[in-house]
Amino acid sequence: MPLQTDGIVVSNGRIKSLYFILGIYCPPIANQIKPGQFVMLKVSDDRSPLLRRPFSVYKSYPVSHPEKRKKGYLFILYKKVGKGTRKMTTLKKGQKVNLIGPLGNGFTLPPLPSSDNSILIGGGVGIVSLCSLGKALESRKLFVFIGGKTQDDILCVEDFKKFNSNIFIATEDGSLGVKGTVVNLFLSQRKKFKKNEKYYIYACGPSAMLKALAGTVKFQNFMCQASLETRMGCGFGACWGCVVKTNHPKTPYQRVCKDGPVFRLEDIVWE
Amino acid sequence: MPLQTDGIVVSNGRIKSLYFILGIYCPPIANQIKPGQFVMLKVSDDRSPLLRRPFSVYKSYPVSHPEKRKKGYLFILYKKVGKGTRKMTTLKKGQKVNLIGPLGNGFTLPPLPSSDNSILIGGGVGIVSLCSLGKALESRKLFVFIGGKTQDDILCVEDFKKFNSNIFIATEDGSLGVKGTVVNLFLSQRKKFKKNEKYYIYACGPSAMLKALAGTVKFQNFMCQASLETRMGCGFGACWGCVVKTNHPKTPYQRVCKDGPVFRLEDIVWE
Amino acid sequence: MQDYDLTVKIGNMILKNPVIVSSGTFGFGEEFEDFFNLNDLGAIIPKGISLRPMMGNPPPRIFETEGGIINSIGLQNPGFQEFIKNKLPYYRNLKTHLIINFFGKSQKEYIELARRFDSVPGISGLEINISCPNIKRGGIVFGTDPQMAYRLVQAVRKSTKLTLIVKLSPNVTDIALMAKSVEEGGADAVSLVNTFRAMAVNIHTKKPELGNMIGGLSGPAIKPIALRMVWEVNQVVHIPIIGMGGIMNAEDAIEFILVGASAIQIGTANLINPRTGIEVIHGIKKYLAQNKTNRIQKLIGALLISP
Amino acid sequence: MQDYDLTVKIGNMILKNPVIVSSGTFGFGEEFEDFFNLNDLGAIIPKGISLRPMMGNPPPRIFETEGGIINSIGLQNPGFQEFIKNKLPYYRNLKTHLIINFFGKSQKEYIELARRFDSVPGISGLEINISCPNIKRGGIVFGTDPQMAYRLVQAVRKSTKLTLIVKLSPNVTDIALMAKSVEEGGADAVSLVNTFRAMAVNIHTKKPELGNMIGGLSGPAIKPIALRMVWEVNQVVHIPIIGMGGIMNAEDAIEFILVGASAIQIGTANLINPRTGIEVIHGIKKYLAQNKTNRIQKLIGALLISP
Ligand SMILES: Cc1cc2nc3c(=O)[nH]c(=O)nc-3n(C[C@H](O)[C@H](O)[C@H](O)COP(=O)(O)OP(=O)(O)OC[C@H]3O[C@@H](n4cnc5c(N)ncnc54)[C@H](O)[C@@H]3O)c2cc1C
Ligand SMILES: Cc1cc2nc3c(=O)[nH]c(=O)nc-3n(C[C@H](O)[C@H](O)[C@H](O)COP(=O)(O)OP(=O)(O)OC[C@H]3O[C@@H](n4cnc5c(N)ncnc54)[C@H](O)[C@@H]3O)c2cc1C
Ligand SMILES: Cc1cc2nc3c(=O)[nH]c(=O)nc-3n(C[C@H](O)[C@H](O)[C@H](O)COP(=O)(O)O)c2cc1C
Ligand SMILES: Cc1cc2nc3c(=O)[nH]c(=O)nc-3n(C[C@H](O)[C@H](O)[C@H](O)COP(=O)(O)O)c2cc1C
Ligand code: FES
Ligand code: FES
Repeated sequence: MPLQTDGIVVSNGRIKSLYFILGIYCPPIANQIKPGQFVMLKVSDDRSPLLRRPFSVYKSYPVSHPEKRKKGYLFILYKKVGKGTRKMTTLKKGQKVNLIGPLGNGFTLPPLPSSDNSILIGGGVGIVSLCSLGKALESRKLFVFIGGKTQDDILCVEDFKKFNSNIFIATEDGSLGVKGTVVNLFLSQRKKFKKNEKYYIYACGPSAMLKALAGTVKFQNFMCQASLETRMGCGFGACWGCVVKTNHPKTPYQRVCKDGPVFRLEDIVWE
Repeated sequence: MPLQTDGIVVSNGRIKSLYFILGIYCPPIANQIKPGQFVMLKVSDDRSPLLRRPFSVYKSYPVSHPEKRKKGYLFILYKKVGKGTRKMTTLKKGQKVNLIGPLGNGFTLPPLPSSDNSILIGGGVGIVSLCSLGKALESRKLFVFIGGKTQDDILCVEDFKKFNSNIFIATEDGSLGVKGTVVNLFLSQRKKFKKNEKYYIYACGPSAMLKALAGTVKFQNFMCQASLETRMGCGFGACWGCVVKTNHPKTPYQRVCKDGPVFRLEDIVWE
Repeated sequence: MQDYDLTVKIGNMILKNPVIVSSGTFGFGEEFEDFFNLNDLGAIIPKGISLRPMMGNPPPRIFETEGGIINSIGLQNPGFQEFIKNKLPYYRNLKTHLIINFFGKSQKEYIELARRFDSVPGISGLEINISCPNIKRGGIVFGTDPQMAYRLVQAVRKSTKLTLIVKLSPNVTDIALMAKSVEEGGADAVSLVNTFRAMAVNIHTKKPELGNMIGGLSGPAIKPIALRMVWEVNQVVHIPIIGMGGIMNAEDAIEFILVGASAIQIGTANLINPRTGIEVIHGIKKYLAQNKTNRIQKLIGALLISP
Repeated sequence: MQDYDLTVKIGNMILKNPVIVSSGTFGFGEEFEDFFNLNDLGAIIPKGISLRPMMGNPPPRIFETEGGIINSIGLQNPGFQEFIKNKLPYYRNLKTHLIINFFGKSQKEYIELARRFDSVPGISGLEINISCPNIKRGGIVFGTDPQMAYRLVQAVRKSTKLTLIVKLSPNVTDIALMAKSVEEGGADAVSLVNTFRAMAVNIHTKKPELGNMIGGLSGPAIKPIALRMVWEVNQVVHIPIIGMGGIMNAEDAIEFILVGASAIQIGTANLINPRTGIEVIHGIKKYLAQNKTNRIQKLIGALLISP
């Protein structure tokens, strides 16, 4: 159940190049939020920018969490790309920020007994929403493909190392890992995956990446959930501003914020 | 000659209730500015608020000033009244701010040999622009009338004490000094001023105060210069947004920013 | 707290307060139930409905500008039947007025829809959108031609006994003339403004920022123009005016009321702060207290015009 | 730095670059000489001039809104004679184009002024303001009626050989029609937009924030509407378009150029950052470099419209 609530900034700082982590004390949302869900953050008290901005939660700790200094905290890993994220970088410890969340449907975890068959594919800041998923799948063996333009855009590697993961990295300029796109890297490793087993792919990244992925994973044994990003008006289903075209028979334009952000990749119609 | 330049915030803090002092390191303006002139400050990098805001300079120190820690500094004493001044309170040491100044005509000092015959009348934050004038008249004996709604609105008393001044205070609620308006207080002291001598009145405050003053100082021996405040578009004479009605034969609406802000009180037409 | 009389009358509807949430910015209502008690609102206007389902415009559909947003949703909606079947039941349990916003592609469709809604229980009023800038044929012409608007409203008027509100487009030379025309056509009230036709360009891709190229501008950026329009309309019509355009808080709402709006609508603000409606209601009460009156009626059109 | 060809042609004028400073926001030019070298501008348009001096509207004359300002200066100006005597000499030494913005209270006055300016040396072009929202009679009607505008322009055209630009009001239903009409009337170019009629209310005093009650909205708030209008006009006219409305920086200017403006005007931004004009010129050069072209001409109307 989404709610609108204030949180308190507990930390905010650059991790590298254009990437920052914002920590917010916000128990009501930290208690509830699930992998793939997101929050709408009002990055500034004034009207510039006017709209809230959507962010996945990088890490969150319910109040039941044993570590006292984490209880009720949530963390956003964000990239400074425009007006709103620029203002975000100026948020200071102790400041109040208003949040709406948790929003969206989140990822569907693989059916229980299965293991060793989750594949996470993240491009750029898209890897963030897979990070909390990684944690939820902690006990299983994960294949994690991380891509970005340059080594500066490769995020969360340390996090995935803590899980039981097989990590593959691709950069477009070859500055880290294999040179090329993360989708090509995934394809090149396809022989690792057995034809007679079901694999659950979780993907998040720019449309170009998801579109390329959609073109390649048309195999019976891959079930792909993709988390999409579109510009949002409200984030909670009221404005129909965030739609993506799907193969839905009656309502092709589905809301990313409410009907998503996670869709079956095969349901998306790429134009 | 006005110029547009960046300054560096050196201090910013509350002095009491709604009043703050902002210190800016800005040698080009600090070197030039004269009593009664003002600056147009861009209080925020973004577009909220859109326009600059006009402020008198409370104190300024040219680079020739002997004290090293004051060289090139200027100080603004401001009252938090709306959007722009609210944002001003969040300016932090080290931040860059953009200024245009010095602007406007400033006060005309009394002819040289005269002494003991300057009267300063300030209402609310209006006293600020008289403070730098007070300093310019330092050697002479000053009569200073300071008014405000409550004791919290009585400013700069300590500053005038340092000069050779006779200070009179009025508050509308009687919480400090005489109860009533500063204009009434001035009137009540009129017998102090000799009929056969010329007095130079310098007044700055809300229109209501100046209007009341205009109604009372129609005497040959009082020459009154009043510094006006109106909403400004540009501050440097380009938009005709800041006008006040005067008895000018051809152009009754004169620009407060360029033709003023200091006018002969008798030239103002009150409506 | 003191008792305030915030009731206003729009046609046959007595609203408990003048705060209405506007079509297209409040979903079907249910999206907001987690944020506050919808019963506290003066009225709810769900997303605009057409005779047949509409799939809407291609994305991107929304773009933020200085103090505003441009949207080109394109009136996506499930159509009359689906609405009645799947959405209407939700309102049964609500204790506030339901006003239906709808539009047609032709005069015939408008009449048909008015007739159909007229026979549906649970609906208090109709708001006809003659002004949506996002559909390429139909709609828009009614909203900019006083003659056509007059005839359209006259025809719709005959098809329904429900309170009939006509929502005006601001994309006209003379909004007062438009308002006058629909008043003569038989409207019980006018609401204004809808969005301003607008666009934005991405200079890096050299493409429009919206899939539909042109969309409608809303939000605080347009408030000064909307306010002027409400004031102008108030000079010529005798029916109530529902004012909107950039209302973000109670102060904004009161501005609209002072220039002549009997009620106001909250649009874009719902997207940013879903509790805006409720906060505006509280703010109006506070203002009444400060003004030592307890009746909102006293404020309607109470602008003091300097001599 | 590389050599860029920023020249654009408006009527008979070759501007060294497409950046013009707009009437009413640049004083008489001299107010800006301390801030940058005025010769760098494509052209300067001083405050609008009328036949006789005008004292303007009562204060307050300016009010800030979200992303914009409303002004009701009321076209205060010293009148033709004073202007020629006291202001014009200043421009003699400038090496940029001087375009005179003027307006009349009747068609006769417009013709009279055009005739008079025509014989004054040092003037490159005329911009007729048929659209100022701040004067209560005259002016405004020309700006909203295509027929009247056509006739007015036709008459003025006959009275001057100078480049004739017609400045359009955005307060109309169909700006493309207005543009078409003045093109047919003989305008060499159109400039748009002037300000949007707007108002604001002080809820504490219950009075309008402007002495004149209604003023004109300008600034970034209006940019999306202005941009749409320039685009619409570009679909129908063959004469150059000078675009404006909320341009604050080079990016904004380029948006206008991409939708079809051959030149642009900086208005409100001059008040906030007097160096905006110069910064826009630099920014355009940078953009040309990024786009691997050195001619501004290639960008005019270069918007890519998705299939
Ligand atoms: C469900 C969801 C989860 C997200 N999670 C994260 C996250 O964890 N970390 C993170 O850094 N970013 C995330 N994003 C993207 C983030 O919302 C945008 O980067 C942010 O809104 C940009 O705001 P801005 O004002 O800085 O940029 P703007 O000035 O608004 O735009 C700058 C650029 O970013 C693009 N952009 C704007 N909004 C979006 C958007 N919603 N999605 C994609 N591109 C956009 C614009 O088209 C433009 O190119 C997420 C987006 C969605 C929809
Ligand atoms: C030449 C000059 C010198 C000034 N010097 C000082 C000074 O030294 N210290 C100081 O605190 N203030 C000074 N002011 C007033 C100051 O400019 C305003 O208080 C400020 O602009 C308000 O900005 P805001 O955004 O906070 O308020 P807004 O939100 O813009 O307005 C809040 C209230 O302040 C009023 N206001 C806004 N602008 C002005 C203005 N220019 N003059 C008077 N009232 C205004 C509004 O009408 C409104 O009632 C001076 C003004 C002028 C013209
Ligand atoms: C996303 C969005 C969708 C809208 N959809 C509709 C609609 O379906 N029907 C309608 O009459 N108005 C629609 N509008 C217009 C609003 O109801 C309102 O008239 C307008 O936004 C101005 O008010 P505001 O500035 O408070 O948003 C829509 C506005 C927005 C922002
Ligand atoms: C203070 C002010 C005064 C103006 N005076 C005039 C004028 O005299 N003549 C005119 O044609 N336009 C006048 N305008 C309109 C501007 O030239 C310009 O068309 C408008 O402000 C839109 O551009 P902007 O958003 O960049 O300001 C004035 C605008 C402002 C803000
Ligand atoms: S962002 Fe408003 S419906 Fe999705
Ligand atoms: S503020 Fe622009 S002329 Fe005075």
